[in-house]
Amino acid sequence: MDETESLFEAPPLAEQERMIEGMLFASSEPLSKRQIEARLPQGCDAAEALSLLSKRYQGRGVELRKVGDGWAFRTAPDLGYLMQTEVKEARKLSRAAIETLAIIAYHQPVSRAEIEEIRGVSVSRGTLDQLLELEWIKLGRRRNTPGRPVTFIVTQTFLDQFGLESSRDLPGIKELRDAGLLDNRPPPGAMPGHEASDENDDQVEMFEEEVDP
Amino acid sequence: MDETESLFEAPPLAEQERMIEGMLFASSEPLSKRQIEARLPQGCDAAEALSLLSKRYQGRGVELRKVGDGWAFRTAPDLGYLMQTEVKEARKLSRAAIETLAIIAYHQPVSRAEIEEIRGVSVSRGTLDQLLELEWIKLGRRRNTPGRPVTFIVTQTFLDQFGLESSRDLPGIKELRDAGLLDNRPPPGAMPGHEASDENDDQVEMFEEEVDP
Amino acid sequence: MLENHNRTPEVISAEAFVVDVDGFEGPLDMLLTLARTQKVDLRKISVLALAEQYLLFVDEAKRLRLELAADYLVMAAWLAYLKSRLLLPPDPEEEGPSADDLAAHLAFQLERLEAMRTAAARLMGRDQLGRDFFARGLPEDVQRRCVITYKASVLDLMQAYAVIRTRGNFTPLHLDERESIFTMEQALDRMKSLIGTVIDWEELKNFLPDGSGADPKLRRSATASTFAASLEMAKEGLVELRQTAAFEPIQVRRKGASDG
Repeated sequence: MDETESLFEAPPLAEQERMIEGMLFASSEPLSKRQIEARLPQGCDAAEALSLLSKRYQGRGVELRKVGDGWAFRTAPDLGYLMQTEVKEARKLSRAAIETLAIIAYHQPVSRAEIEEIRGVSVSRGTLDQLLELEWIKLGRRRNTPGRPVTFIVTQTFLDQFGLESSRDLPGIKELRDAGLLDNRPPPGAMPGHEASDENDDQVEMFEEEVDP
Repeated sequence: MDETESLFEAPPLAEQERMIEGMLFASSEPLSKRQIEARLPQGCDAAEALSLLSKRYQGRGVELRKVGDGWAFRTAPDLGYLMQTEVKEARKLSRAAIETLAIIAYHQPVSRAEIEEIRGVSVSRGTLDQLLELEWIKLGRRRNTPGRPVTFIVTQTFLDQFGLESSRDLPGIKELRDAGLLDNRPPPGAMPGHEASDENDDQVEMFEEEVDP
Repeated sequence: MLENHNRTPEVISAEAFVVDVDGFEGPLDMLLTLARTQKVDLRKISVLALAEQYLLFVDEAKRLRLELAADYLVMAAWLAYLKSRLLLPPDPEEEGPSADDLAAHLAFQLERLEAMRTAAARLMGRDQLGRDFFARGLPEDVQRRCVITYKASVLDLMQAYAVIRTRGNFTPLHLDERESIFTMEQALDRMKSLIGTVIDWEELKNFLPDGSGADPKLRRSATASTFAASLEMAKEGLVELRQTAAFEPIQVRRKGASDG
């Protein structure tokens, strides 16, 4: 089958652009270049067509956004006020959850112990579960340190949620890195901190009201 | 543009078009002109902006379509095939089908009654339909016998599939015996006991998988 | 008691926190809040002054008989130690990190926590999906279409034909071959006795009698009768059956078994 298909020429670029437009419009989730190409006829160059498509939608009511390694159409943020009927009431995140999320995003991959070292308190299982459930974080590689702790990293869903192309685009990340604030600086000698994290930590945290910054 | 009652000027038409584009994209249902206007700033003319928007998407991968009295984006009809992914699955042909196919190949042209006589069991319509659908058999000439029954013959697709130049290339009984294929012991899974019609063969197949190591 | 201390405006404002110790997420959070009252860049903070502020807070809490969590007290003890080290001239005999190193790390921790707080606020302040910008409200799902291809070889064809043509050569089943038969009654008995031991989904073929693997005839017969027995038991409401897809193994479990 493959041989016969490659006998045909790939459709013109404008047609490829149209195909991708249809595909991305139909999906509520970002599609990766690979996923797109798997559905295009053979010999198509999704990259070039995507770049054309992105230009076409610049300044429109709907924009083509890069989200991690995926692409998605999203409404222009300045029009949000017109779509308030579409807003689904999201559960408020606790202050602990928000801080934990930020620490994972800026320090990733980061282990639970490292999160606790930064926050100075133990992280409850409920907080991490809530973020995992939202699919904003996921497990990364295990550390090659004693105990081989798991690490956490942020997901494409997280990037999509906050309109980020990649985690390099997190607000202020470069300044923080330059200031050495994202370094993993172990404490000199014995510093008091949180105790070994307690798995039975109060789940109450999850339901705390968000503290306005 | 109707600005009689509005204190503020309506946004430019291009901006209205952009607003409607975002709204229709995000909406989980088609929006009527009335609904759109209720969400637009005062003094907007949805009809004109909708007509512009509709033109903009003409020939694109998505189209603006009127659904009842509402408007919605829809994938261009000619791109429908992109909204499907094919999952390929190879299956073994049922024993009823392979036996029927073998009889047709060896005895063509052959009528259904003749196939049943040779097999010793009735042949279901489904089995023949499956082979017809695969284009491995087709209808031959009608017999000049009472009832003028149709006959079946194998196709070029069949010969290609099985790597045969013609159906005469099929080995004869003597060759089969020489090849050890006509041993007195039947191969497992080919036990006698076909007395019942093969309408139930699909069920039997389930067990064959388990019987054959 | 308080009069003994130098009542700077910062210290006074720090006292206000005593009332609301619950509002803090641990001693580091409290230290950060105290540090902010110094109204200087965190990099230029006086760790000594901060330690004093914190110790004052702990004293005040004790005076008011407020119960402080253990980690607050651990921090107090450590800060008291740090304070004494910072006030004394460095002891060249002393091993480990210097007092300045410890103070610097504490300042770093506070600065890092503050930075993460700010970052978290900026992150949450961004436009968000489903609130400020939106995905397609009417997604058109991709349909999975299953394309089935059938395969068969010339050998299959020849074997099938050979079987048909030689069928007449077979003698009917002899009575002495009855031992290769596993009746439905036997299958029912066997299943009913085994099903009690089954906790979760179990493949139907695991209910076949011993020795049926070696004897194709018995296996064939037992497969049919076991399947029939399972249907009968399902009809009686004793078991449940499932098959994930056509040609997949049939699974059986006791009705009312753990439902996950």
